[in-house]
Amino acid sequence: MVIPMELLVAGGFYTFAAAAIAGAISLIIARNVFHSALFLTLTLASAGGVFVILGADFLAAVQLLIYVGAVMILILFGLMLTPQDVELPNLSTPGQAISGAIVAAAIFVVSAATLLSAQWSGTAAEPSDVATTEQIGVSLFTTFVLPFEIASVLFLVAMIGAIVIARER
Amino acid sequence: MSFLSCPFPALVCNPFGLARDGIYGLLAAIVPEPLPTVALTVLGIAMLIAIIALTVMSQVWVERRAVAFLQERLGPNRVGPAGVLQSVADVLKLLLKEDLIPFKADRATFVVAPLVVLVPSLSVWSLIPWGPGLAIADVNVGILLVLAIGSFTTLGILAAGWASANKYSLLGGMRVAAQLISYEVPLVVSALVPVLWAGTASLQGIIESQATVWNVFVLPVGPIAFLVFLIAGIAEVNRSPFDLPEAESEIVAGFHTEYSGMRFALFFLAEYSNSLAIGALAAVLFLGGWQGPILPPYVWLFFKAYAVFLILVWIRGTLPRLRYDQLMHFGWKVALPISLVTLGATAVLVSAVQGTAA
Amino acid sequence: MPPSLPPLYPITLQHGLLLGAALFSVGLAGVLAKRNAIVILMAVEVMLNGVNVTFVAFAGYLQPPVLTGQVFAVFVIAVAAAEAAVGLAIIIAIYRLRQTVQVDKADELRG
Amino acid sequence: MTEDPSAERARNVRPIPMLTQIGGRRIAPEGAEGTPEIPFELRQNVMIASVDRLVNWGRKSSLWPMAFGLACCAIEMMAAGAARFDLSRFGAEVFRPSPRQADLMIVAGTVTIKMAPAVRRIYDQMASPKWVIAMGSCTIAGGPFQGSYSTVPGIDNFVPVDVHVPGCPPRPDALIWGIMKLQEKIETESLYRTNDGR
Repeated sequence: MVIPMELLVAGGFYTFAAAAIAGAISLIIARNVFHSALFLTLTLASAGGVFVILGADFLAAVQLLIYVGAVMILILFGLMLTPQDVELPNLSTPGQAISGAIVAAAIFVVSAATLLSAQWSGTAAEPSDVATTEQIGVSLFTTFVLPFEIASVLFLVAMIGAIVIARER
Repeated sequence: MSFLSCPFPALVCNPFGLARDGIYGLLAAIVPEPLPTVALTVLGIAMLIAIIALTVMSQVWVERRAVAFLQERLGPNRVGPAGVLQSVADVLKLLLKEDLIPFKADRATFVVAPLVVLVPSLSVWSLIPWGPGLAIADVNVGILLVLAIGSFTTLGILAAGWASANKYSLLGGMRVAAQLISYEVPLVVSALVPVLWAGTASLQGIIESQATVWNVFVLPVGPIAFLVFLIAGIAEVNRSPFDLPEAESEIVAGFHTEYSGMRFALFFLAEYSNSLAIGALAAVLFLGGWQGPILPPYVWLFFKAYAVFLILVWIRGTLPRLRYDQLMHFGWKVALPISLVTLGATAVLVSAVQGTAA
Repeated sequence: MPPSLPPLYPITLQHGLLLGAALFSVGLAGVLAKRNAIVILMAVEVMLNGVNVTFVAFAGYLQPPVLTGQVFAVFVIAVAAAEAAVGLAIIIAIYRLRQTVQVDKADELRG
Repeated sequence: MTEDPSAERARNVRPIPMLTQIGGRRIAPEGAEGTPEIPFELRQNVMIASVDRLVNWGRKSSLWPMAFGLACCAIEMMAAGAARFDLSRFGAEVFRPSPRQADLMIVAGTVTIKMAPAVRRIYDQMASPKWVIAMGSCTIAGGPFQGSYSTVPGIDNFVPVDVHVPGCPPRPDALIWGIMKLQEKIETESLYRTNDGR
């Protein structure tokens, strides 16, 4: 008997997917904001694992480097600069929370139904296994050079804006 | 698997090769295909962790003796010949020390935080190649992944500082966050210089591109990038003179103020493992990795990593701790511009070289 | 006709898309249900990640392979980082002004 | 048969009464009062003896002190750590700033009544096993300030002291002597019975 490689890949996918969704749900349920942030890290790191399985290794590294290394630290920093009221309920009013959950569930059902019933043509049976770093680099500087520049300008604007807004007067 | 620059029989270059093949043959006879590979990988990881733990114990002793030497002292010399068993005694003591969890602490986070620090610092080692084909995982985005995994450490330290419910711990955690955000950028940018030079982000590829000349000797960018990488690396692993997160003269023991016994030892282990990992990374990126004459490759990489670690110890024994604003100033206004200029210059050089070659 | 669920393995395009949709919906629920601005920011990050998973799934399964999806995911990550920086700056400014990060307390512009 | 020198030490350990009842309920059989007599030969032969020896070796070789200097004795304590006397030979140069990670509290200097609660608190914050060295006459008995309105007449009024190091201030070699005495004391401890009754 030979265990096919796809089964291992599938096991990895389900593990990471379950971790990502569990992290996201715990993020919402957690009473403590710091715990929410830690659960968000779990979600982001698991999404990185999913990226690897879907054949995007460069993107997985970027995901970990930027999200965990920068965005999460930034969020935790903001968390510590704004002392939280532990007493106050973190959730909105029950009505708003329930209606929010219903809306989200509805959107999930509709999109799931759509994407399951759609006939996807021209798709492969398994994710492509090519080295992506070089191709992404080349396409960033040829096909997508304009979006790339716009993103750079956006970064600059965001950086200056953040400094201006958060500066103590 | 090619053994390009190894002048020895394959057994010497890859001492685990024979054992690996034997175990693989044994397992393959019993269980179906992917399982032997998985089992071997797990075995390799376990061996690596054991080696790293032993190395860390040697590092602690070497550091204490070296700092003593720098300060004209003797250093630990009572347990075992020249005190080599000192770390064994330390570990034994820390293992049996009471494990305190403060009453107000956030229990779950407090318990998990040291593991969040330790696990990435050990996982980094699975990506570092010890010789041609001698790495647990050789991925083509190696350098990015190493740095990405390394940044998890910050998160664990921040969580530890927050979970301790102690003002000093929190301050230490905040300092770690600010410091690592500042020094992560120069670290990554200066690590990209060898990537540009080699034309690949795979650690094996970077090492193989240094077959004729080490990156640190590639004038004029090599030495500068190496220096920036080393400084940012010291800041990244929170060692003196950048050990502000645990500055005892200001904030008691920083993020690990409330940690005792084995949990504290885990932080300790992670810090030393990270120091050696920075050494290994510097060796891979700038010092030719496992390449070197006569000796087998893994010995060369170990020597180089340990040499960089000794430089770290030397710096620790020489320089006083920086002030916080000096640290920030240096990170953003000195290290970052220098590394960016170096990267730009490298890009120009690489395209000029490629232009003349074409 | 009810949609048929894909078999458990091998992993196909639908699995990735389902995961993306699930992450997006959970993030949306968080945005709608929470009142702490920082948690809302985190939930937005989860939504963006769901979108990223979708992009990457499309890029991975497209035949012949085209990496446009991954490039877009890179842009999404970049924009998410910028958004987090600006968002946190705004939250900190609000906190300085009103000593709270609950979004329903910052409702001065409401008529 | 020649007497093992550690036998004398082992006999001199203060016996700890055996725990015979919890909350009024007897848990030990009738007649089992006090420390059970363990013959010396047996102590050497049962396994716990070698485990004890290993553990005690680890503990005595790695005594990390609290950085806790109160007055002039602290200067001598610093000298003990510095180049000439070099405490690090005993593995004891790792002065920990946090009590959680320290094994040994060297109370160096005059303890005032105002400081006493802090000393006790630091001691309580340390993780077991922990030891205390009272360094200098002030710490031992009040020294030249004995009987004054502000000085504690000896810290063994509120923390259990393991070794007293007399002197005003004691020289660094005296402190090192105290640490070696403490190491001897640690050697007599056991996992099921420590000297401070825990």
